Amino acid sequence: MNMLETSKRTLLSAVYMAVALGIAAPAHADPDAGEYRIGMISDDSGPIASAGQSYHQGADIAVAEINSKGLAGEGVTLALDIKDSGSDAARAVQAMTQFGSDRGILATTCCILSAIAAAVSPIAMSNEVPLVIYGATRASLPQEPYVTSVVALPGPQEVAMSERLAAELKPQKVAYFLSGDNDIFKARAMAMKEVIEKSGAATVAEISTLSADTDFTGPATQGIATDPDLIVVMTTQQPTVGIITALRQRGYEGTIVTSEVLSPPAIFKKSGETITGIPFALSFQPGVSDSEAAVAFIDAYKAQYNALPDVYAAQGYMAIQFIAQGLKTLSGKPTRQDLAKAMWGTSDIAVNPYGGQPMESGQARTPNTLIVNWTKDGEVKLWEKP
Amino acid sequence: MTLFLEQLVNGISLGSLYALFGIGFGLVFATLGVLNVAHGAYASWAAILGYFSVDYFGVPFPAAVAIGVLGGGLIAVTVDQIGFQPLRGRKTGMLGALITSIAFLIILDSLAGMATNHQSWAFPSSSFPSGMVDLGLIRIPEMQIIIIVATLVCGGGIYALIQKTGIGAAMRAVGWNAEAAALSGVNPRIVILLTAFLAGATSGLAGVLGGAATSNISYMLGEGLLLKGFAAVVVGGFDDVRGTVIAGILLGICEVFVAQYLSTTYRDGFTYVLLLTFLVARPRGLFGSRDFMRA
Amino acid sequence: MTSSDTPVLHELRNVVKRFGGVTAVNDLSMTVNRGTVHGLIGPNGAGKTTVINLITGLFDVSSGSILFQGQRTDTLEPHRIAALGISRTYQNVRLFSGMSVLEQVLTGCYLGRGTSLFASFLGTPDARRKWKASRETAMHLLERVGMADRAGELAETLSYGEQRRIEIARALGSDPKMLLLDEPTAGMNHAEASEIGKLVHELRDSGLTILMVEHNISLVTEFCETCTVINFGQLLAEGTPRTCIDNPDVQTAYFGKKRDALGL
Amino acid sequence: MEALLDFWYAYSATLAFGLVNSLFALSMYSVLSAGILSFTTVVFAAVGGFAAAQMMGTFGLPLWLAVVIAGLLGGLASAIIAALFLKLETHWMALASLALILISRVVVLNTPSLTGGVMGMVVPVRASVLELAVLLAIVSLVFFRLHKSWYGLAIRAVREDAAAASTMGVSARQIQMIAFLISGVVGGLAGAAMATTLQYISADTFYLGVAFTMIASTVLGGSFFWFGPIVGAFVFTALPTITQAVLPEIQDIAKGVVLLVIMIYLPRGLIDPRARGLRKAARQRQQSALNGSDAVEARPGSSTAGHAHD
Repeated sequence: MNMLETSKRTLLSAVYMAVALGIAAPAHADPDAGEYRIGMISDDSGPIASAGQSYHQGADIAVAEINSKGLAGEGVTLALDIKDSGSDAARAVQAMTQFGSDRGILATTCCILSAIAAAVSPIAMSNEVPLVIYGATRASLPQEPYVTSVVALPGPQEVAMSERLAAELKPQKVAYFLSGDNDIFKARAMAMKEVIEKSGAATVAEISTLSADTDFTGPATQGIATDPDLIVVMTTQQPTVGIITALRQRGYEGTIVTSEVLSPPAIFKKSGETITGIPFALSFQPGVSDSEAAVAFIDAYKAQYNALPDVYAAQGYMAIQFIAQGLKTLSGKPTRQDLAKAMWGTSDIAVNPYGGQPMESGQARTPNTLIVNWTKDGEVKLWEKP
Repeated sequence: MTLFLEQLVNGISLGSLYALFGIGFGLVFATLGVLNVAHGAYASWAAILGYFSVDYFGVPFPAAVAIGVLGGGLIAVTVDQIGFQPLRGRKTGMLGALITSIAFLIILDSLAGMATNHQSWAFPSSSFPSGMVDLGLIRIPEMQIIIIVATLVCGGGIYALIQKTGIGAAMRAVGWNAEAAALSGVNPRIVILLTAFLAGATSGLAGVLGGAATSNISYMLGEGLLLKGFAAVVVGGFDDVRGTVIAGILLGICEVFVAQYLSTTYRDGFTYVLLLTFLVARPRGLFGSRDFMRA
Repeated sequence: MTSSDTPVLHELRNVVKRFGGVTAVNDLSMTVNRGTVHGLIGPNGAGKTTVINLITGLFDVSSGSILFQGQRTDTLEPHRIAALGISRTYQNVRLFSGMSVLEQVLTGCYLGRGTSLFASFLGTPDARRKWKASRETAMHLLERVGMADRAGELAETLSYGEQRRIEIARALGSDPKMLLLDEPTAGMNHAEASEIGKLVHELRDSGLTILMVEHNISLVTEFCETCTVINFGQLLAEGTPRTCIDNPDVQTAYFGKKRDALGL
Repeated sequence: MEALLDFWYAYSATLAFGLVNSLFALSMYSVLSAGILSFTTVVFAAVGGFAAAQMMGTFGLPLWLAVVIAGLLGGLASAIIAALFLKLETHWMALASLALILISRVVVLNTPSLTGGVMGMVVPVRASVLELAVLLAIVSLVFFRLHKSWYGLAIRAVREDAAAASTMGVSARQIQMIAFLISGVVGGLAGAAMATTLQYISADTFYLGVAFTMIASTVLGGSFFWFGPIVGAFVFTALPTITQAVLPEIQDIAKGVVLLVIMIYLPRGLIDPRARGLRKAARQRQQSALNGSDAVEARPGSSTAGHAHD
């Protein structure tokens, strides 16, 4: 159709221009000064809005930093164009189509849910617009060259945490709370189970819950009845908090271990003491992460929102930094195609709060692993064997 | 044995919430002929109002419950008067009221999402009875006892109101035939307002108590209750409060045991298949009256 | 015994209808002869409309049987009974909301459409022809009841008397053998009622059998050749209108309650 | 020209969803116009959607063939469900259809080999706006012809007064069965259209949200003429896009408020053929009053209020 021809023409002219520029100016130059718009499909409302807002705020911090420090080039500024999907796939698809056809949009970023990422990726490909996925953890989402992901695939961190727990706590009887309707969380739990069982611990219970559940008295009773000395809770955020609360309320005093869903400060405000001392693994945490970039990010976030950023904010931040980094390598009038190629070829994200974020074929690799827990005063510290 | 008994209590408590929520849903359907999908939003709002009153004003828990119940009732009355009242006397049937209630579901849920910033909150554990009661063989959370007692009291009270009082007779009459109700001498307007308020208030009570017990105050709280409460009402019989209470509790028990002994994934399926079976094979429910049909 | 051998077109045999604990029709037998106008009369709440509903299959009989042309109809669904050639009007006019006058009567022509629903959907030449023919029939019926000039109007905007006439045209659309009129003159003045009477006689003269429910006995004596009187769902008297009125039971049933209903 | 083209592409997705939602609304309308409130369209759409996804994904069938199969399977599903449901009293049927949606979600989640389970399914083919428009045009043509045919007359009679219609020889059961079959086929098509527009479907794609959207679209547009649901679907699809551009915070609330206002002030929807007749009659009454001739005594709406009771 027409669209295709138009973009072919732009592509050709872009190639000509690049060639021409390449001949005229072999030395690297920044892209033309001016404002470039980034389309962000957010989850500011809907069932996972709490995480969605963190991603959004992290992205806002990145834009401010990039614009003030000129990280995307001299005189180059970015502006976010936000469309809230409410975590509804149809709305996300409409938003992506609008971004794709809006010539003012240079790149896009999206998606906590893998389902939505899968739905918008083909649109990014067919509209030839770079899409940086944050949040969604399903494997093989990136597609050369337009779709990239700044989310490391889950697994290695859980394995690292499980190895340490098995070595230090030497659990004998372990109960697992699994997600019955989230395959990624289920896979993470299975990865942990494999490591823990290898250390000689027996699995005494596997209890399945659903993401929309709210009452966990039954599962908690069932879990405690097997008298475990370690309980693994690997589910989405609301159930995780609910299960831990129910376990503690029913008087379970053994060790519980869970995932980074526990890290947002809002969760501590909600649950307080109930969740103190429970280890979880992640790559970024204010108070623990101390790289220069992390500190700068935390300070800026704190100044802006009067709160500490969580791991989700860090990912939103990184998605934009990744785009800026790609943009910086271009010169002249940047095109979507050149930007996509530059981003696909990136081997690490320079400005990141993790202390290093390797990239490979558009897919982020697992950075460092921090095993942390909440303290009574509402801080997150490195976890120590109690 | 201890596990079995504890799970039984868990089931009864969970089912009580469904029942408490379902009472008002069924009452509105039987009396006013409205299939009100916004009924869940009353529970969400009641829980949110209760939480805010604790979080911002530090009121004690019983006061927070009262605020939630009152809030739920008032919202229900407002919805009824804005949305359902104009439809009465028009030939829109169930469809009109259903659409209006979808509109209110969208509006109230969106507003609740804004009010809570789309996050889930919880009553601080120090602000409500979050301890355990030791009954020797088993230990039960205090909230479960409160929920079960509240359901029995509300169910009994509303049953007595409907069966034993003049206004209750008028409520039943409206369900059967609006003209007959007018003849009974009770102002139908009062019957409507009272029914709406009772429905909102019981939904609100279920919302606040459920929100506290499960540490989950969110704009989506009502949605889960709505589907299960709906099932309880259908299985119990639309025009019978006792049926709703018994069916709700049975559903709760079934859910807990199906999840424990079979699988969580079949738990919801079990409930809904039961629901469909009753709709197709025994539409008047376990205890509904033989001739009851909403015209 | 073939149906055309006997003068009896329609027959109720010991029909009983109970609603819960209430017996609305109790052991009622009644015959309607071919080509006559038969009146079914009785005081308010006597169960007349219930009888009509039983005949047309809207209610199931509790016991007893109903025969049309010698064939049992009490187990048939309403649309099957209609297909046999029984058509009716309603006491409180039941026209279809949202339909024009012509559409109402066309709906009445549904049984005589002469084409399948699918052919009509496809719009085959034959189906188009048949559709046109039905339209002409409907227009003709409207002319007959004097409503042809209102064919395009929304029926529910017309007056009560006009709606009654449309309903009769609609009932005639299926070209029935027997027409049941449920209080066709209710709410009409004498002049309008006479017009209906004239129409009824015209229809009888064209071969139609008519069973007419009436509340007003004076109209029955004017319109009907034979009649059946019921009260509390039970047979009170039958025969010519005159003999019925002279029957002492009928006298009590009427005079005992409501003397002026006789209009005598 | 470029700007125009940009505008087209920016809103082509909205247009596509408008077309898809029109199919959903027409499927709903098909049963609603027979006097049945049933949400089973969602189930038919799930059958059609997953079937189309499997046909194209696993078996590599072309789009149109997959769409046709989806329609047929939707029709098959509707035949089974109609046989079970048609004996129910209307209110109970509405509730039973909601229950069926809840059950089908559980089924979808627990049959990963057919539906991808919790993972959902990626659909390899995208239907263009043109293809969707052609599909809707064909379906619209069917409804146009139905409306003009004996079926159209019969279904209006059944909806307004099934008992009266039956005494005219119209079998309400037969008409409602046909209505269900049409709803099933169109629902299956709608599911396939949704699958090829979203390119990703899961249990949540065919759940209560779409049920509410389609009933709201149908009622908003008007359920008394086939064009109404299409108008309603487009209004309901475009509304959030428009409000998002103006006031993003209130896009959902705006949807609810519009629905509420319509129900209170225009309960028969935007497209209502009866309103024209009523207006005409009102004009005539005015005319005759002016001419001083005998005023027509009208009793609008009262004629159909009766029931099959004595």
